Amino acid sequence: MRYSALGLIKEALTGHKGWRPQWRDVAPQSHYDYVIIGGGGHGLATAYYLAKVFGAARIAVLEKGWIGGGNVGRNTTIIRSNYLLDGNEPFYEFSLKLWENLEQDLNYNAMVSQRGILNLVHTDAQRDAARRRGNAMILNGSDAELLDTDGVRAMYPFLNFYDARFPIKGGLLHRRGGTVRHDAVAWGYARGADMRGVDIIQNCEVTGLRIEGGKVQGVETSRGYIGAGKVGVSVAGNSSRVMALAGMRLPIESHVLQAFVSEGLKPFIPGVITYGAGHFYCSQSDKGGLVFGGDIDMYNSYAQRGNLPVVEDVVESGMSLIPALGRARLLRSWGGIMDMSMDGSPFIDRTDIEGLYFNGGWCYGGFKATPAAGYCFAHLLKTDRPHETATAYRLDRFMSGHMIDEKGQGAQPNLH
Amino acid sequence: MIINHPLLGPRDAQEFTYLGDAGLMNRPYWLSETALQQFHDYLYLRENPAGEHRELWFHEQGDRSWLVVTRNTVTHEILKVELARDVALAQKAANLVQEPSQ
Amino acid sequence: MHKLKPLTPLGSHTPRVDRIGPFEIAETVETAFASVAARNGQEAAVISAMAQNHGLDLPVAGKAAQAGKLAAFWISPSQWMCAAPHETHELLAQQLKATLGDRASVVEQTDAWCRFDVTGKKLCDLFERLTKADVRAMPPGSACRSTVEHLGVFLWRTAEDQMVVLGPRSSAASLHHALVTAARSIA
Amino acid sequence: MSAVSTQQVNRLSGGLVDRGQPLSFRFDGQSYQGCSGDTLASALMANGVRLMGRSFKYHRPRGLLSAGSEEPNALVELRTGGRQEPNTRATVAELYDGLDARSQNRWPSLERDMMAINDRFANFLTAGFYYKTFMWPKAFWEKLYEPIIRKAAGLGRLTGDADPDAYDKGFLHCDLLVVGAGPAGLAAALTAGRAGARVILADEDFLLGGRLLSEAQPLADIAGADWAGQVQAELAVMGNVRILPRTTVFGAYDHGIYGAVERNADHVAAPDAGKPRQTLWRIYSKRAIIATGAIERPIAFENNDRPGIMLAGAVRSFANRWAATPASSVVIFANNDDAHQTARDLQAKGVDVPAVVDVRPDAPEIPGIELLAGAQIVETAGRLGLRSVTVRMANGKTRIIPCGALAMSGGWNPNLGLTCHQRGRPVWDGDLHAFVPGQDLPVGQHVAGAAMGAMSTDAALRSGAEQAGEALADLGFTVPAPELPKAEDAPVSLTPFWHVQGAKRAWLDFQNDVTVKDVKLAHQENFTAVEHLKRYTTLGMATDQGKTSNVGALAVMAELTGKSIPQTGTTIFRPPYTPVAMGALAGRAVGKDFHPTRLTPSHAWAEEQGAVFVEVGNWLRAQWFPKPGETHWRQSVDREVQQTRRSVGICDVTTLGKIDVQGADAAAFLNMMYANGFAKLPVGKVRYGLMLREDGVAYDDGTAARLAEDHFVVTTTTANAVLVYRNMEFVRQCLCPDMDVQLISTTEAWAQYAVAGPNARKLLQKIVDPEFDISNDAFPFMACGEITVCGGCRARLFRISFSGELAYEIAVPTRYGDALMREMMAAGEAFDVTPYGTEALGVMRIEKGHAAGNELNGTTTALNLGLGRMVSGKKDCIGNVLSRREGMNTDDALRLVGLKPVTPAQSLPAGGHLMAASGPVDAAHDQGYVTSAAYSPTLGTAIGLGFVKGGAERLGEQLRLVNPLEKQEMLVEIVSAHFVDPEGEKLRA
Repeated sequence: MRYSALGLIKEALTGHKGWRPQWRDVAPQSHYDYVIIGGGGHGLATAYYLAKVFGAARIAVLEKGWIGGGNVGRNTTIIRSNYLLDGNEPFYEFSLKLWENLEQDLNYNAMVSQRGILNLVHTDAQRDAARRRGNAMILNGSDAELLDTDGVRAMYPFLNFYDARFPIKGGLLHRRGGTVRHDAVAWGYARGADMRGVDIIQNCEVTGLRIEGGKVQGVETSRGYIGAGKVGVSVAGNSSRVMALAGMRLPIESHVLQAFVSEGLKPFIPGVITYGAGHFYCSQSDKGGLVFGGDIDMYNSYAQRGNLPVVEDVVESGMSLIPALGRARLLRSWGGIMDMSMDGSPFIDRTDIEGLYFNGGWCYGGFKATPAAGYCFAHLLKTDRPHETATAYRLDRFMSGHMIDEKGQGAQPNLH
Repeated sequence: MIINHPLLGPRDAQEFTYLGDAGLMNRPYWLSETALQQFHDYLYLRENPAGEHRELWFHEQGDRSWLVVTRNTVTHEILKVELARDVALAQKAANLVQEPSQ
Repeated sequence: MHKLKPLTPLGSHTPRVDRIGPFEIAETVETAFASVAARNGQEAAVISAMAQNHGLDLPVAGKAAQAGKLAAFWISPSQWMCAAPHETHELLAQQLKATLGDRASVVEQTDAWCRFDVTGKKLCDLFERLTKADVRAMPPGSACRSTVEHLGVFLWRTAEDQMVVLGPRSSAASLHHALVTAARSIA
Repeated sequence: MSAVSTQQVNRLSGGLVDRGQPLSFRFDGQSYQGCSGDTLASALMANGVRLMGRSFKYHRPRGLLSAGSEEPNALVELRTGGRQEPNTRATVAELYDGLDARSQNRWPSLERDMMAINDRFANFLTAGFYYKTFMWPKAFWEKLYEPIIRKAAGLGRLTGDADPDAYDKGFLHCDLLVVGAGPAGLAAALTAGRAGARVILADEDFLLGGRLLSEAQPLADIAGADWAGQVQAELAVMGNVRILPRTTVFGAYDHGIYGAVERNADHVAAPDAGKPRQTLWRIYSKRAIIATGAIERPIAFENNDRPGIMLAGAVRSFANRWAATPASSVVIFANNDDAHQTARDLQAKGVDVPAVVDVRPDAPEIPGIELLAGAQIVETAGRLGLRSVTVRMANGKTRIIPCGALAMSGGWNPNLGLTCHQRGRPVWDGDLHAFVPGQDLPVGQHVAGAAMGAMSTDAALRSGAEQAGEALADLGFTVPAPELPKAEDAPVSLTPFWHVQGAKRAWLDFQNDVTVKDVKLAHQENFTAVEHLKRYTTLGMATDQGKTSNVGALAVMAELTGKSIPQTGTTIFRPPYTPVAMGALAGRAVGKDFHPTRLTPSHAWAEEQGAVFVEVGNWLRAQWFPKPGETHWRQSVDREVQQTRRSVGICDVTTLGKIDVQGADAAAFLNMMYANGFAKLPVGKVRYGLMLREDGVAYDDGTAARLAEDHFVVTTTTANAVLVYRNMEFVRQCLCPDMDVQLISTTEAWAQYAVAGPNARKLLQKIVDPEFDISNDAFPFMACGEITVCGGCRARLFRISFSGELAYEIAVPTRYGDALMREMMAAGEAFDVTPYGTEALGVMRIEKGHAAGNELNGTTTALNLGLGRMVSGKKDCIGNVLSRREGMNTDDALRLVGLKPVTPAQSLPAGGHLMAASGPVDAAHDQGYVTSAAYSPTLGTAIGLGFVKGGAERLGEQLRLVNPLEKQEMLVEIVSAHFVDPEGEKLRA
């Protein structure tokens, strides 16, 4: 059912009897043209665009638990297109443009809020790097502004401008960046895909990939065998596990990233702010909680929980940037499993196995990529050609030496 | 987390710097025919199991030992801790037996 | 004697002493340090050489040893930090190298470190606020490397009521600040 | 409004409050009096205050629900100014004299809150309504709807002022951590303490005793509170037991590490000077016992959220411990026997209990109190406070009972928080009708008392002792079981009952306004998974994290899906157990103490010169040295460069990493570390070296000086000192374990200065002791040696140059660094010597075309840097093989070049991009970028370094430097990166 102001009023006056399920619970059919493994943001978006844009039929999304239960349901909700490298920026700009029209497209309010993202700089070298990146953004059709200290103070007067260990020397402002109600993204895509006939199958764990003569035939699942013309894998932190079912090794490590939310507060932080001298970034949700995070826990992990040192590190950084935070309270912390790639950039690529496609390696940047990752993965699944904004995301780039290393950290996943 | 250092006993993991898959100790021979492929696999295609994982930790804020820690990546339980240098010496000895050519 | 006047790690000509409640925190410059690392396969030889020439039994991991003016604590496999009075042993590294020869690599470490001698009855109450190390399980004669407020330090328990803290010399002021602040918060 | 109301109308007799110590406090500007031992909640209750807050969404009037840290309703702003803390639960705020609290999330006042209009539109504001609306027209979401929603949302306020208080951190180690000092926790601590184990006993309350403080029934012949006092006294004198009251253990982390916050000074107006407000303890435990008790659950029925409607156990706590009652007449509504005790205790305290409404037809009689068995409460009245309840009797008739408060109980849930923090899943106990800890507890963790389902005081005592015994037996202690008093041991008698059927709103989550209807809607829209339910309705997302609401909502969802509660889902909790002040998590590492500060040996001297300092990593370095009359930094920097190039300058370069490398295989080892070769470097010589990562990308450069056949001193960049050392240890221990190499850092051991300029040698000849010949022949370019200076001070001399001038680096033991600087400045007066800072250093290295951090940015190869030749093909080294990958060796690869503006006056922006002189300006036509730029006083023009595609072959070509970020565009010419002395004659002079 389509949502409209009128419909809402009608339901309000008639006890909300008319609302339909936002997506159906269906049993798997025996065969689909496209099977998407992973009912997260990327998987659901892929199914949505496959059905809507590329006119594909008979699509199933298989989710081992409940949809949106992975990183789309446990991230810090930031969207942005402020990347440096040509392999990345056009893709993220494409994604941001899709975000900008997402709600009308989905007829679902995901609360896309372009509140602006400010990356602070604290040294001359950081300013030079910010200038290079800001220019790259503009040259790729995105937006950027370089602020000096006063420009930052005007936006965030409560930052530490008086006894900071690393003084704020300015910042790179990306006004079109912002936040989105993360869960709503999964539900909106699920609803949109469901309306277009996609089968969303929860509690259906993939236990094997049936491959014959170098071609994928279908998937073994906890709910039986499901035949498939093409299989797209979009399982983030579980990428290595699932692709191992096809005998593949990936240039990916799984790491835990923690995120945090404070108790609800009256409006305090207008946009998204990232600290340049410590591991801290923060925004405030519409409900009033400060949503913040920092660095990953640094060791390989499949446990969706982190440890105390990182909590302390993040809050130390937060306090050193925003001294008023001391009186606010940390309400909740959680962890997500990041598919950290060897150069910090993702993969949207075919595999050596015919009919098997892979989307992953998003590190902690997967959420903002959701619309474009879904779109580009759908494009690849349907046409067997990479989308023009995702040509660099190849699995063989380390063999050929075409790394996409935004941070310049090399083959050290926990530093990306 | 707490790593039970073979020489120093239990130490907070925060004193350590993490590198990753202990396979990084098995550096290929630089002149082999397939050196490029071997180094690619060595550096980029690391073990990433959901379960037992042999990994390298450096006791940066301690005795500067590199350790090989066998840890379960799902439960974080640590099953074994060895001095990396001992492991490396043992491997060298073993390799010499296998492929005297190198 | 040369004409270069030394400066203490805290940047003065006289070492600083703070007395805070039951604690005394004393900057100490009167120690020369040198690291001794056994060459491959020479650990036993180094240990016996140190015993013969200096009467010092190099300690095992986590421990320190003292023989007359010379002390040592374990810092790494086959590596120790030796300490002696600066006035008599400013050239400690050379003196040790002379007796150890090719059996060991010896490196002057005197000014790599700032040294604070922290004395007081409630020593452990103080240090449990500063370091992860289980100081209550560190009897006199123990030594370990750990952290204090983001600084890598050596903790050397020289007596029931005394802990010697060695920190990076360039960070002496930060380390001193950490020690003094923690002392004030419980004094 | 501020006349002191002294009569505590709802204060009862007895209790654990000290009437001899009256405390005055303010709430919403009104002055009141309470007693020592009160919480803000009990004091307000004693003063007859029921309305304490407003709910999150509908802004419904709210009063206390509970007596503890699970409180969802009574949230206040405490203190003022920088100390103002939002969302403090009145139930855990210890009363102190002068306490000032204000209600929140209301305007203009708590009684008259305009936002309560939301309640009128409740039909529209159902669960998830916002996902379906606010989309038309498109622009209105951000411009109109969202700002309004944000303004209405949120609870308390942050002032934005810096928190003036200090916070400590510490680390505790123990054999056994006992969390919770109720009967189970006390018994456990007593058992372990007597066995001689290192014990830590922590409780969030300021009194030990837990539930014992709230119950009237004695233990054998002694009051529960008194027994707790006795145990505390015994534990307090044990050297091996540490008691931490006011300490919340908020998180269970890997390997027995627990996070705890001790509130040192929240029970006073402000901490004493120098003393912390709170202390974060990281507790390392070999074993832990979770004895956190149980939390009572409400019953959902229509308008069950009015001020005065509370949990029965909480009412009992207020009556027995705090001698306060929410009203003079209290009705009970329950599905279990335990709530009957509340009725008995209230009656004993002289509070009128008109009726006990029990849903169970077979509920036991209570002497002297009317029991309405098989009855339910179907409606309540009273806008700002309960006036009456409407009961549907067993016979279907309804009856209205006037009362000022209602004590409800739907049973008790074991308080499982810490057992779930490592993803442990609770299991359903069919007898208790509640979740209890599962088998997958964190390693080393035990659970005792009500937290594991031992609900009676007697069972709690014994399970505490038992669990302590088991835990310590694992650790090899012999543990005699202590004699424990016999206590109340009533079995749990309860008939599951979750909500009264009805058409209106019945609250499950009081703070977030989630009602039974919302759960029904979630089910209708297929948000049936428990996580979907939470996220769609916001159930359990409030500051109490669903402690009182999760199970009830699950039960409702179970009814709707026709599944059992455990089939429907379970309740998992994540850290922290209760909200933790950020200040405590940050500890001392705030402001200037965020990171340690590293000072160079010449720092004191530089300060005397009025140097301007800059942060370089943790180092503070002199950036430039202003002279009188110099008003702009450029004047100082230009002068420093010119003086150095004309005569001589001195720069403190101590920050460069120094690593001592010794051993028979030292040279072979460096061959492995560096791209270029070191095996043949003669003793007494220095060589520049480039280090690659294994992926073939350059990451650090520096020098290695060979002091002896088996002894090198390696220098690294300031930024990479730690990384290079780590990598060296990796190669030494993990890759080349049979090499004879020993390493140690000497970065801090030596004060090192660069002395550069035509007169550098002349200056040093006045410093270096005469027996050392440093003439060009005896000590040529790239020579090094151990010397003495100033009459015998041992030193090291390296003839290396970063500036391109005749230059040396001289090092002495750090303690002499200050004196050496002063000596050199004095000796240099004759030559008009200048100190120079990092800016001049940067200018000169750009003039010389030396790559630095901006060029070694982690993505550039030796080839990019124009150092391709350095990667030796004759030997293995880290990065050698992968540096030959095709993609890193294309003809149009970026090459380091020099750049000059065609119009000399123009300054070059580092970070600008390079485009062809004409043609489109976009990413597709990007030719490269500027890495470093400066004004060169030597050449009298701006210069820059940058990477340009195929740069080396494009000398003389003109490009457009574009900087759209700052609306700049200019023509530049590609030139050699070696702007000065390309032949290197100066440094060999």
